[in-house]
Amino acid sequence: MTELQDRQPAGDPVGAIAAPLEVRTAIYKMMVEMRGFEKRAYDLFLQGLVKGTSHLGLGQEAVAAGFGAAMLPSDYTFATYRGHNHTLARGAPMAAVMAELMGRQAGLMAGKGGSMHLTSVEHRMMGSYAIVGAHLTIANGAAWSSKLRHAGEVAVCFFGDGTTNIGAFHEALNLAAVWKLPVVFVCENNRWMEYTPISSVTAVEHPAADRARAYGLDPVLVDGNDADQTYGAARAAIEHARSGGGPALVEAETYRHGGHSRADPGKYRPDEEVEAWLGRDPIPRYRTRLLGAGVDEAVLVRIEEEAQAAVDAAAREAEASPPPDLSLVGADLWADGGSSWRS
Amino acid sequence: MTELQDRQPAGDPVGAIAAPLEVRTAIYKMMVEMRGFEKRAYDLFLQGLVKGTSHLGLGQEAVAAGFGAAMLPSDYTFATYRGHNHTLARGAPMAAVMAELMGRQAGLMAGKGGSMHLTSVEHRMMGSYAIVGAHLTIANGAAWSSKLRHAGEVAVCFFGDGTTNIGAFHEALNLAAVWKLPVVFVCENNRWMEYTPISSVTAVEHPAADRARAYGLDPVLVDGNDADQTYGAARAAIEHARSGGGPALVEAETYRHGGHSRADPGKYRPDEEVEAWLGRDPIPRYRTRLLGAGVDEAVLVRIEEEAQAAVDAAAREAEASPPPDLSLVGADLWADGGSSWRS
Amino acid sequence: MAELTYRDAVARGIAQEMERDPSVVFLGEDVGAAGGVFKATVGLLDRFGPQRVADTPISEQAILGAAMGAAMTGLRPIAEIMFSDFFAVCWDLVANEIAKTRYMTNGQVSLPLVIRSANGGGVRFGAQHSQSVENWAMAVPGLKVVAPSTPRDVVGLLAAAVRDPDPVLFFEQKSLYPTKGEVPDGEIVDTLGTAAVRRHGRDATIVALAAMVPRALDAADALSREGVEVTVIDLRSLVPLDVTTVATSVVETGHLVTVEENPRLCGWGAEVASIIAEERLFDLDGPIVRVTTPHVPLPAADALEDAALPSVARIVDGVRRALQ
Amino acid sequence: MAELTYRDAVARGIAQEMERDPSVVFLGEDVGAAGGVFKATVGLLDRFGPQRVADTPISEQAILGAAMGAAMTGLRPIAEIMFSDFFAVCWDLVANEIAKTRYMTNGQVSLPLVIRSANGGGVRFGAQHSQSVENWAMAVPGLKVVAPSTPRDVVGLLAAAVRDPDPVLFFEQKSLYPTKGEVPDGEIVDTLGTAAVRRHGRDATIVALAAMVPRALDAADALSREGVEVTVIDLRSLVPLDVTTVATSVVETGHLVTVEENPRLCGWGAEVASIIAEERLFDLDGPIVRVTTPHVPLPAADALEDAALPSVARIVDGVRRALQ
Ligand SMILES: Cc1ncc(C[n+]2csc(CCOP(=O)(O)OP(=O)(O)O)c2C)c(N)n1
Ligand SMILES: Cc1ncc(C[n+]2csc(CCOP(=O)(O)OP(=O)(O)O)c2C)c(N)n1
Ligand SMILES: [Mg+2]
Ligand SMILES: [Mg+2]
Repeated sequence: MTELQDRQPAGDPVGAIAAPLEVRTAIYKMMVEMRGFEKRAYDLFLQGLVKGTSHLGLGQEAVAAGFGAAMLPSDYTFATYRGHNHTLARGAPMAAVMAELMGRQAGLMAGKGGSMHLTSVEHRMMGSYAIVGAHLTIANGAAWSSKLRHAGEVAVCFFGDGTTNIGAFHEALNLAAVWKLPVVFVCENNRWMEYTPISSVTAVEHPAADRARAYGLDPVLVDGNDADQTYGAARAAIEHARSGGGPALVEAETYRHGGHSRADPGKYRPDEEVEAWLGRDPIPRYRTRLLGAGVDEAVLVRIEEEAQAAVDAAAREAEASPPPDLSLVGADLWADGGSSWRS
Repeated sequence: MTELQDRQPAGDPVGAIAAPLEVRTAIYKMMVEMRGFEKRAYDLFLQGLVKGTSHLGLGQEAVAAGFGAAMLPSDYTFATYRGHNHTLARGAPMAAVMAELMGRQAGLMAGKGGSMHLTSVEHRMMGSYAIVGAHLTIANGAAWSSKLRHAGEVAVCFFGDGTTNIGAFHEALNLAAVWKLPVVFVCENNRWMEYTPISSVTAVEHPAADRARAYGLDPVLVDGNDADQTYGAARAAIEHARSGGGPALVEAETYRHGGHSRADPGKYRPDEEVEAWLGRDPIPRYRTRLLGAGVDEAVLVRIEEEAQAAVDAAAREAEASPPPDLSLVGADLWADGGSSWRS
Repeated sequence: MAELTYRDAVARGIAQEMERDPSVVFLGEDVGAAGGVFKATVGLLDRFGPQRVADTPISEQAILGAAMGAAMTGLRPIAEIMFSDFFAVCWDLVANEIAKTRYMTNGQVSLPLVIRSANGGGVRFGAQHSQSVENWAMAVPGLKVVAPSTPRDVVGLLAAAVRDPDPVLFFEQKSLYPTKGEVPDGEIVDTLGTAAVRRHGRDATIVALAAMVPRALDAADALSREGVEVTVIDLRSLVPLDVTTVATSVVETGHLVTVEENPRLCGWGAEVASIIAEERLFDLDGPIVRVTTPHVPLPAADALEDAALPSVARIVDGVRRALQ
Repeated sequence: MAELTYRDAVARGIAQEMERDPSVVFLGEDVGAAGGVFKATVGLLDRFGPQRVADTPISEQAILGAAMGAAMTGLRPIAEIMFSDFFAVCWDLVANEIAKTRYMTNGQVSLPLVIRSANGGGVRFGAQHSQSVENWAMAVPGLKVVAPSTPRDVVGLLAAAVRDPDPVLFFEQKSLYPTKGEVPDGEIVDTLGTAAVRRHGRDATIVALAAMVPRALDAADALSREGVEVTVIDLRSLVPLDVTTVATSVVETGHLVTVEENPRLCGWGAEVASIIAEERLFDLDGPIVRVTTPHVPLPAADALEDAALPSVARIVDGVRRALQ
């Protein structure tokens, strides 16, 4: 921890690009909503209403929010199974996301995908991917398409530290660099793969940043629990990509407050490590910072209350939705709406 | 070329470990045999006697020979489809290798594998692999086994520049480093994948060396057309691995004289490039060097004559062998010698 | 004799073999310190130490490459691929390297290794964590393919797989992990390629695998209440395939129904059906019916997943169609 | 009407579609400047430029990821996987991502893309460059699977594949590249999921695919000399599967023989056999016979490879067994 604390900037830190105050309150709002949403999702799991698996990003909100605030509406998001926050960050409706976790008809994908595959093309949330690595290569494809269409869209792709050790990571980074694609790769280094510390299975200390040079890229390492830093890094990387400078690889150091997935209490982690990171929770930290920057506490309280109300409403709406129509089992394998494989 | 010539050491170069003269003549002998063997293989292809595909290492002999000379008999070789030279370097009989190329019963694998899969477990030539990347991970396995068995064996794994862009490369290098495996990865950078220049598809200039740091390894770049340098690098890397220092990644810059595979005239390469590299042919270069070092020319001439005679004999022997017994189609899928899948 | 979960049977089987043979090693993601994401390998690290029980990075190709290279050079590795869906990221090692190497080298290379993986649906994990891919493996020459349905078979078939001189893909059905069964004390070693007749009846033959076995038995109960008595065969192994047991039963009953969790096309049931249609056509008194997951990915929502997987009702219905 | 090789038909088909639709792009290893390792894409780079014809590194996952991401966002990519054996290094993209995404997203994501690949044996390339893996693709829900046997079908089915709104795996049989056939002038667009009856006879039905079609026709000639007249159906597409054409013929002939280049277990012939054994059992007058490559990898030596692949003699023999 000392090492991290050392690197933690004193006072009011800046990323490459300093954020105006209205952006910073918007980021705070996003983080508070994410936190409220995921805490509720966890409660609903305990009540047996969220089925299957789910992977919370509690503690990692500053990454999704900082990048979300820096993206244009036309930019693309690609996320992992730990993608609730990234989905909300693009504006997907909370109720639909909650209903998807609960396997209801009102779900974002009517229950067909589940928590691990949240997708809302309407919001340019191009999917959550549950097999480690693949989506880095897919994000390249969206960036390639943007480039060929001269569309100016940037693809932003989130993944974990553990993902840096799989082959697809390597192939994606190299191709992105060679083709100078407008794609930003964001490694959320939360120090653990599932139950194994990343340091025990990785040849370098910083799984993403220490490998940037292998793709001709500059290493970028930020405090992922500091939304100003993530926002600043996001702005810089996205603008670099949008202006034809090619890909960027950002490593954001962060921590998940809970276990890997819903059933995991995360007990394998040393108490001191957990405690130290809880002390660096991005949300209270940002709250203090905003107060220090002159934001009226009433504004923040209102954000917090509204977020809570929104979560309550979303949960109610999701719970009110029926299970999906069973005809969906055979629907939408093909573009014709069906799944027939024969004459 | 200037760049390479600049890097080419003046006078008698040394690798990390200087080779005694008997080793150097042995290396010369290996190279001359390899060259004679592959030229004959090409003639036999033109005569329609070598079927299927084959990939010659003409021009790249200094890598196979330098490493071959530095390995202990108990060390393991893993090679690619371009593996004739590496197979011969371990002492596999020329006639059996030639017969394998011709699809004969006397072939190293009785014709079941073909040119791309040369294997002689007896000589610790653990296989030639035709799908790019996989064998780097397999070499790790042999090294892991050596480590667990405290056997002191080192696995040496050869591959091309193009291979550095596939996922398996990345996974293999990382695991080897994390587990500190006694494995030496040797990238033969011949500047081309099949018909595409490696520089056009790779994010860094030196596809292997510039990525060593991504695995916590030191970059090693040698002139792969200089057998003293490859031998020296091999000795250093293998001893490092054998003594528990973990893996090494060596990039040897070299060039194939011909096309990618037997039917390819290699015409896509700029004439000047080909000519410049033909001028750096490792065999005449080494011959001159040995003469300069005081080796009697008669010794070298004798090596050359014996090699030619050995090639002639091998070709005759191979040609005399009948096609494989057709019962082999159903043989040796399983350890019981058969291929039955049912009761 | 003790009652054991299918989950605990995995650790027991591995431990039995590691205890017996020091060349058996075990590797995979989160398998050691964490005891596996399904908690099926708890205690092995403590018992056998980090040399023989190795946690790996998320590098499935590197895992299987390590297993293969180690098997070539004197060890007998057991590798875990956490979910069988992830075979897709390392299929080159499985299908192109491990399966083919003995054959290509004219028998020079032996690969005594086992790859365990959690297979199948029923736990609402969605399309990328629920596939039944035993038919992918069956389609590749050079792989033995095993899928136990009971804790006892987990131990016995795992031991047989470890002792087998050829590569074995060992599919554990993840919805079966919490199920319990009697497991005899002491060493258990079974025989690959032998099906088990779980119930005997003269009216029709149901052939099932893994999680479909208990469902087929439930269907048999239901049918029995209607006066239809079926034989239920638990294949246990797809390669080698116990054609004899299936064919013998079909000759007796004249009717065949296969129950597959894999999606329809090119499932193992198609292979079984085609064998019987070639070798026992004139013993059939009715159509061969295949009950499968429809040819779609598995949806995540519980209601949808239940509707997609072969249910007891669909099996009963399949038998009725076969008997018509 | 011009005589064209199967090889040249590939470039013609791609060019036809790239000319028509500017959103069609093409990528793969050595496909541009070199015109492909099989010289099947010569001239496309010159004609359409490096933006639309892209040479890639040896990174099959990155190739298919690029194709998928581009297809999600407005392009219609054609990706080449040089040899179909290499699907094993990118099977995750094919089977887990491309195949499942429309379904998982409840129809939100469209993936109009084509993956072309050189499939099959007969050219002495050995076990890792000769596989017929169309059955791997058929087993995965969400993929359309096409395998033409003639130059005309290459153009027409490739065009249909490019225009199809769903992902299509397009298997070119590498031993057919040098074969020639008449191809009409002008635009050709065929229909996926339609089999072609290549010869008509009343005694038995042979169903074949790709390189097995000309062999089946040779076998039909040989049988005809013995007085046995067979129908030869070229499936052309495995998904969608033209069951109607096959079933109609079987009702007429009463005998079915499938001829598959893939190794035996879980080949497409098993699926076809199982469908007929379920739906047309009582129309069969003899066993369903499958002629396949035995369940082994393909050996490299010419003599061995020829002995392994289904030969005209083995097809003739298969028909005789079906008729017994
Ligand atoms: C190819 C593959 N291997 C293994 C898994 C199982 N798995 C799911 S998440 C995970 C850990 C991922 O770690 P990281 O990339 O750090 O992301 P985090 O979960 O910490 O956000 C693993 C091993 C998987 N989904 N895909
Ligand atoms: C996974 C995979 N992709 C593509 C190929 C086809 N292929 C065979 S050799 C080769 C070029 C390899 O280049 P490099 O690694 O530089 O080795 P070299 O042939 O130059 O020795 C390619 C693309 C393959 N065998 N495997
Ligand atoms: Mg992590
Ligand atoms: Mg090369």
